[in-house]
Amino acid sequence: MSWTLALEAGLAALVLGVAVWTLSVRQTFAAVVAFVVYGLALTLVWVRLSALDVALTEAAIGSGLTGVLLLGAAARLRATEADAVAERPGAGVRAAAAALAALVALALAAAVLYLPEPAHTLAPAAMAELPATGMRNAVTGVLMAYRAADTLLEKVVVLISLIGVWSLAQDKLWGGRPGLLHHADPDGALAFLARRLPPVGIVAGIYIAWLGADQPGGAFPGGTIIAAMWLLAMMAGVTDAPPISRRWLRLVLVAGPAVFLAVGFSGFFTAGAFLAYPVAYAKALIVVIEVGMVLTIAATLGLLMAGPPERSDKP
Amino acid sequence: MTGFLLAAAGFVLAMVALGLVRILRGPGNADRLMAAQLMGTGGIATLLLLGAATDVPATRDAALTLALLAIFATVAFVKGIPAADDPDRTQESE
Amino acid sequence: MSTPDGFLLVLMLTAPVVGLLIAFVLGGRNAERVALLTMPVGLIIAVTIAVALWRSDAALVYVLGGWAPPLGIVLRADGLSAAMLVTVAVVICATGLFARAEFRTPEAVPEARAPFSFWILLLSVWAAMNMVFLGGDLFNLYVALELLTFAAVPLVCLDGRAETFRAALRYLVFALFGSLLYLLGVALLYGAYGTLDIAMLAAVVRPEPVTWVAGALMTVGLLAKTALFPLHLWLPPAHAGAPAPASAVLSALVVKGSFFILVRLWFDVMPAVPGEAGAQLLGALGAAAILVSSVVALRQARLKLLIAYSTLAQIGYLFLMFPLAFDTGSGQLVSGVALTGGMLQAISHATAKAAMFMTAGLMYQALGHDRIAELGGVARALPMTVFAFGLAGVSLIGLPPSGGFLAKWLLLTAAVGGGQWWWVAVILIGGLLSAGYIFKVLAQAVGAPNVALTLRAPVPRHREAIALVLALLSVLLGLVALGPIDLLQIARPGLALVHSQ
Amino acid sequence: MSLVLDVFSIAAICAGAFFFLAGTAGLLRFPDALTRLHALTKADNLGLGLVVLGLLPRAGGVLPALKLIAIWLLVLLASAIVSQLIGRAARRESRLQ
Amino acid sequence: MTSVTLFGLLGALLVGLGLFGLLVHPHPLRKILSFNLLGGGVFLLFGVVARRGAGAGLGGDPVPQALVITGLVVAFAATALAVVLLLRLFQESGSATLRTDAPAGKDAGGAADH
Repeated sequence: MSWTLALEAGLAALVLGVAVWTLSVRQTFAAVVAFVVYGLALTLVWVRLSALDVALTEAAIGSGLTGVLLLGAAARLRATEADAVAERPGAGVRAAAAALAALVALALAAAVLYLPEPAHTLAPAAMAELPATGMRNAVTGVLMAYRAADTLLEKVVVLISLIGVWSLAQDKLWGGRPGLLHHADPDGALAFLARRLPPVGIVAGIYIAWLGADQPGGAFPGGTIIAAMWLLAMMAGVTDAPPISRRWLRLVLVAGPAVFLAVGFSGFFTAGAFLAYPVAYAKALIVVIEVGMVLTIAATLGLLMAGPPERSDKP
Repeated sequence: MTGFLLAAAGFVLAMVALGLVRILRGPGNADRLMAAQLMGTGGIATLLLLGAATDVPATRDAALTLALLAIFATVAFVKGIPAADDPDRTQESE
Repeated sequence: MSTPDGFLLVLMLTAPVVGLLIAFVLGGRNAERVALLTMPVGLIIAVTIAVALWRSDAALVYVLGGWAPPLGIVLRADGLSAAMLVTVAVVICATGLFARAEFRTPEAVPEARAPFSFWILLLSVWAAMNMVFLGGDLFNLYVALELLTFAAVPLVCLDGRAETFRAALRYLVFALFGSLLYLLGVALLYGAYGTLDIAMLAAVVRPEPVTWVAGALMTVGLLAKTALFPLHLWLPPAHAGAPAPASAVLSALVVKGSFFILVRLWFDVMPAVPGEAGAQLLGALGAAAILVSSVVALRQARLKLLIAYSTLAQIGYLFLMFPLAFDTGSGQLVSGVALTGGMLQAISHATAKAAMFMTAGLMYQALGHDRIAELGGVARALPMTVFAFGLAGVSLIGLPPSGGFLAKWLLLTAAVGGGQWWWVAVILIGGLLSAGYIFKVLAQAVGAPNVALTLRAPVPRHREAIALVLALLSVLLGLVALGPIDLLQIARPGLALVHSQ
Repeated sequence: MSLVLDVFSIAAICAGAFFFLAGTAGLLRFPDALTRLHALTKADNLGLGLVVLGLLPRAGGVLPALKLIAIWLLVLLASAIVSQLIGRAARRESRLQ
Repeated sequence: MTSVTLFGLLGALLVGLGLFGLLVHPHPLRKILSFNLLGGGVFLLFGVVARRGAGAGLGGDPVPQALVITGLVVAFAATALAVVLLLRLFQESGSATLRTDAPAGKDAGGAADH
């Protein structure tokens, strides 16, 4: 057994252990902490699978933001845990569920083992067409050119989920500021961090987004890092979430899909198809879209974390 | 050298994974969080070692991302503890 | 590769998206205005697509960005897509007009929560449905499904009561479970065949273990989203708890989204994979849904819950087409009479059920409750509403000349033709049961009131008229047998195969 | 020259790995939250610091090396803040019990 | 055994575990956690498929990798929506149960009246 395989086996065991832990531990908070570790370990797995773009996104979204979201929820729902224990299904149901889950896992394992050899791949095709996109990172090429429609639609999906979150607010608080009001000791450690870290983080986020054209990176992880910095400043009370009725905020939130659509429509005239780029300007156009996307992703994810309006805008 | 770097990555990973027993044992949530924190730092070290061993520079960016977000779980946790006297408290909604 | 009219598909897809982005930025009363402006535009595009398809007698195709599959994504419209596009556009427009009274921004405020959310979510449901009908790529359809879910779930709890939050959360859990199973199948299919394009997959897919696993996972996931028995428990509280215009959209349209993808999967991607056993199993679940849900509907005391259970039963009919479309000779599902009947059932149910939820909303508004036992006298107070309810019921029961009649007639024809007598019994008993629950409501409504009936709020004529128009459409849909019904079979595969035998 | 650098790398990384071992041992064996916190910061500051130090010669340029140092500084900052926040939270938790 | 097989089996196991959690945990937050666990397994299978397709100078097929990135963002949006829905349910009813026969909570008066 080679060193790498030993390392990977250990990694797989870690992921599996943490997953079992997340499921079996009684306390929800402990389960969420285990889940954060699950995300961290998966980031390592993605590196081992040579999927660096995914590793970056997993690090930012999978373990980072999702973990924070669930930790906050676990803290607010602590009182409901005891009731849930009483609702635990009986042994029969559990056994049936276990049998079903085992069956699915077995079927999947068999399917994975019998995938055809040699594997089908679009890697050569993706590389062959890449020069026409002006990109050197094939994953960005897929996201921004070959499957641009998915990415565009996914921007709309995230925006709609934010509108869905807002729509859960109480009527009287509509138009107000999202989330709870955070106080922080202005001289405390948290406020110190919230003033020092975001400038660094925002630069790092822009850097990672910029890298995306040529190397692993891109708008998703970059925008997520910026969202996290914004969230940190909000949680430390250094800055407050803007009221959701602000026009500028709404404009930032649609910037990504709107620019994407506009460039897509311009493709009708400049390149003969919706979402097509003229080869000479492909890189410039994709960068323009990505700038809009980074802004929108940062704002949308930050506000998704902040939640529905919970405070009236009126003093 | 590659073998050494991989072994070091494996060792660090094994160490921090062992530390995870704290999530199981607790007793306090603060202890659980410390284990996650250690895992974060260990994960960064593992990433850097792996990146150097396999000569994939982009792993450093993944490590950078983890380093930037390392603090968040703790902040969320601190914000979730009910305590009126805490200067970093969160006010309930109106 | 793109056909000359293919750009219409792009317009169809982007019209509601552009509308919702503008509505979101402008906000307030403008959200409603933008939504209402978008609707006729979308309806015109949908009709244009249907006409273009009719004229060319071949699928409309658009290659997005000029990147051909397997690397890129195509939009493709065949007869099924065009018919569904028009149906959805009609129901969305009617719902939009109907909802104006309920989701008007109050004078006192620049913007209010429920109206703002409703108009934008309505446009998103529309955008997602259009993507579902036009998408030619399995992962693209996944994103569309998620958009549909995220738009539909908040519609359930727009009025912000605890039970509706609970119903919405249950719905979301089921829907997310369903999407992940679907996504799992997508991963396996890509691993096995190296493409996600529906047409390319259809050419290479083989009945082998990987495909069976993928197909089974995707099917179960889509069934959970379509609320087919026994994965249906989330639907009644969600559909009955939503505000009437939202219920109309949820019951008439949203469940058809995942159903449509299932049809694509079984008929277009892997017609030879499920085999007779798979098709019979799906049909059996449909039959169980018809019988069980109709009986439960009969026992409901509240009108909106009764209508929601009726949706479950009517969904059951959609699944009868799978065994009936199975051709034992070639061992695969073929696009014939049964498929036409099933899709017609989806279309006539969409219009009838939207009308029915609208009438229920009007009765609720007038009476302040929807207890069936206390509906006495409502037919005298709201004759047009009760008439619309009755007409919609005619289509659900399947009385001639309604669309429901034609749909069930086609299914019966296929059953008799294929010698599958047992489905005939199911269809007939289901019709009797639905007649039972419709007449239960009508009998109360036309009967004398137990207590003097006082109307809490006046019901505007035009709202009653919208429900009536939709119900009439559903009844008159039977007349498509005179010709337009052939639209459904344009650009469908497999016909040549049947004729050549 | 490269041999010297390799030896330096190996020595630094081994030392770093040792501090991770120490951090874990402390986290598992120390009796209460605050002393465990102390062990944790050792791994954070010294463990990662030494690993980064060992990797510096292999970074392949000034900019990548600076990035490595930036990562370490970020973890250092986070670790300082985290230990203060967790310390206070642990005190508060024990008071709540 | 290669790393692709190893991680492929891991993905299958994670799916099974997530499915089990989704089915048996009564608390909605635990269901949301299980959903994310299950999602991790599904994405891992995509990653394995991608890794098998390494070629043309790439460590993996970029198409499934891009699909995972899209999927991760969508899964996060789903989690955020579910969490907020759950918190609002708790706020309005004082409980987090999904049982249909649950007590109606604060607004019992107008319960199921719509």
